[in-house]
Amino acid sequence: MELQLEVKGATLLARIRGEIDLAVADSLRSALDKELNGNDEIRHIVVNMGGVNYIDSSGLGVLLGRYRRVSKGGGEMFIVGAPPNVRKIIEMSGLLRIIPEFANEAEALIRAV
Amino acid sequence: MELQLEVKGATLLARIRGEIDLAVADSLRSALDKELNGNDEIRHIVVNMGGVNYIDSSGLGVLLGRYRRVSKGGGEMFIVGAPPNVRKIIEMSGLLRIIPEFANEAEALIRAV
Amino acid sequence: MEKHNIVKIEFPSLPSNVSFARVAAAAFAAQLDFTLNDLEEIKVAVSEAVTNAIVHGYANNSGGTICLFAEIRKDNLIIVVEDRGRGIENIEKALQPTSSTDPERMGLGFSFMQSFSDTLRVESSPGAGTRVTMTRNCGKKSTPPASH
Amino acid sequence: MEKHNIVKIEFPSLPSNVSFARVAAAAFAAQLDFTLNDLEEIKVAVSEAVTNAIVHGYANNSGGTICLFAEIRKDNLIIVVEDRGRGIENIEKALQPTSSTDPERMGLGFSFMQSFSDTLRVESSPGAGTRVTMTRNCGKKSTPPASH
Ligand SMILES: Nc1ncnc2c1ncn2[C@@H]1O[C@H](COP(=O)(O)OP(=O)(O)O)[C@@H](O)[C@H]1O
Ligand SMILES: Nc1ncnc2c1ncn2[C@@H]1O[C@H](COP(=O)(O)OP(=O)(O)O)[C@@H](O)[C@H]1O
Repeated sequence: MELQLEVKGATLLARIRGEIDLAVADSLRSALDKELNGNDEIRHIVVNMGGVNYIDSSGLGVLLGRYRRVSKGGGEMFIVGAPPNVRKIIEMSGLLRIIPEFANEAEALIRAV
Repeated sequence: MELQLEVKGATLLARIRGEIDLAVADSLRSALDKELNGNDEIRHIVVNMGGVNYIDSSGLGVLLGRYRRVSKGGGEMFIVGAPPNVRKIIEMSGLLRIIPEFANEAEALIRAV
Repeated sequence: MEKHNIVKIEFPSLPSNVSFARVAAAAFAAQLDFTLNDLEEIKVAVSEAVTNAIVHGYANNSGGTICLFAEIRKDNLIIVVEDRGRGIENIEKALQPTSSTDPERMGLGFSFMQSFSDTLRVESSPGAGTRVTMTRNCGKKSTPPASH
Repeated sequence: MEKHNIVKIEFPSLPSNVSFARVAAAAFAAQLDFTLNDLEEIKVAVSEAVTNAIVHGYANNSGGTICLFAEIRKDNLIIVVEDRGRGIENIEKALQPTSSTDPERMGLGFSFMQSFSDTLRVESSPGAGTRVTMTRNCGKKSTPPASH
């Protein structure tokens, strides 16, 4: 897994590539939390999953945890560009009902204000 | 593995796709031999390996066997379009020294007369 | 293609082996005429079972051993994942969706295993370990391929 | 990444398992920083060893069992392929390139195993079986990537 983080105003933009399973869940969780802990301005998260080719419940747990965290602070979380097989897993988990998805980063970033 | 056979004049054109290992060596061998047995006009073989993504010594054995067969009848054998990793294995086996390769079918077919 | 084949894979309870296990299982399953979509689902089901063995069975301790059996019988795939970990007290409860004993998990492991198999059987005894058996027929129509 | 890991894979001597074995071994090896080119080479080396076990060890009889061990120790990959087949009378001779006891084969199996490993060890006793051990360091510079 590769993770690229960028802060745009009040939004943390996380671009993830590769496979999200148990082997990387901890490091993904810590990397995101470290950024959230270190910057009080951040209220929203946009996760670009365009480069993700595998996810299972370990990865969904990380998404749900970060969703809960920003929700508590009144922020929102969005998903961008999940490929069909990854999107199917996220959808089956019910997460798409609480974490809206957008076709591209720009649209998600406009919503996250 | 998928095999497509076409007879062009005195040449058997074999287009192979997929992986050539022990599991398919026998059926590849029989399919080629069946064509050679059934048609006395065929003197040459052109093997298009553009769609082959794996080969090992079981596959090389099939190539060598067919080379020997057409050579006995005064014919020639050519290889076309092997991708880099497949070409490397063929080269390491020494087969490229006796089975010339061409960039495309047309060039090989012109030579096989 | 052969109509009967069985492989046994044994590996330690390391998180990096979740990926190894799902790829190995899918490479084996590919001997049947599963679609790419089917194989993706089989990968998830195997990952969930192996993840549970590591996270719950062995409580994230890397010293445990996990056994994965994959078998082809006619056009059926049978996958068994076994650990000798702490076992499950209440299997019925564990099988309920969103029932997790771990706050950082969603409790969806068994749901995915169920969705992506024709049959799922869980055998477990506390203190002794857990065995999860999933079967999937390759003729069966699967979940429709993912689409946007 | 963990510095020690070992998996054991057991499967019957079926030709379709050559592909399973090489994919499983490569999926395991991918836990080290091997390049795609390295992994392709490892696949060939494993295929050759497993093919030999099926073709020579068990004389193409599907009733045999093959054991594949794959181990990671620091940045070394160790692959062991074992059969309990007919064994090799003269190992030294068998290791010579283009020495095959089968006219439809090229006698290149051991050559590829040698080219694609840092070390190759062959242990065998006639009637009892054969064990091939290959090691490969992932820091080592490999054969240059294939090019046209
Ligand atoms: N191999 C196992 N060993 C022990 N307990 C298990 C095992 N597999 C599952 N469980 C128990 O069943 C519960 C539900 O599992 P699951 O549906 O996969 O959800 P999750 O893994 O997200 O908790 C787990 O929280 C755990 O308590
Ligand atoms: N696992 C094995 N069991 C018995 N004999 C073997 C085994 N592996 C190799 N051999 C012997 O060693 C010879 C050389 O093997 P190899 O270099 O792989 O060439 P090939 O497989 O093309 O014959 C074989 O022809 C066979 O006689």
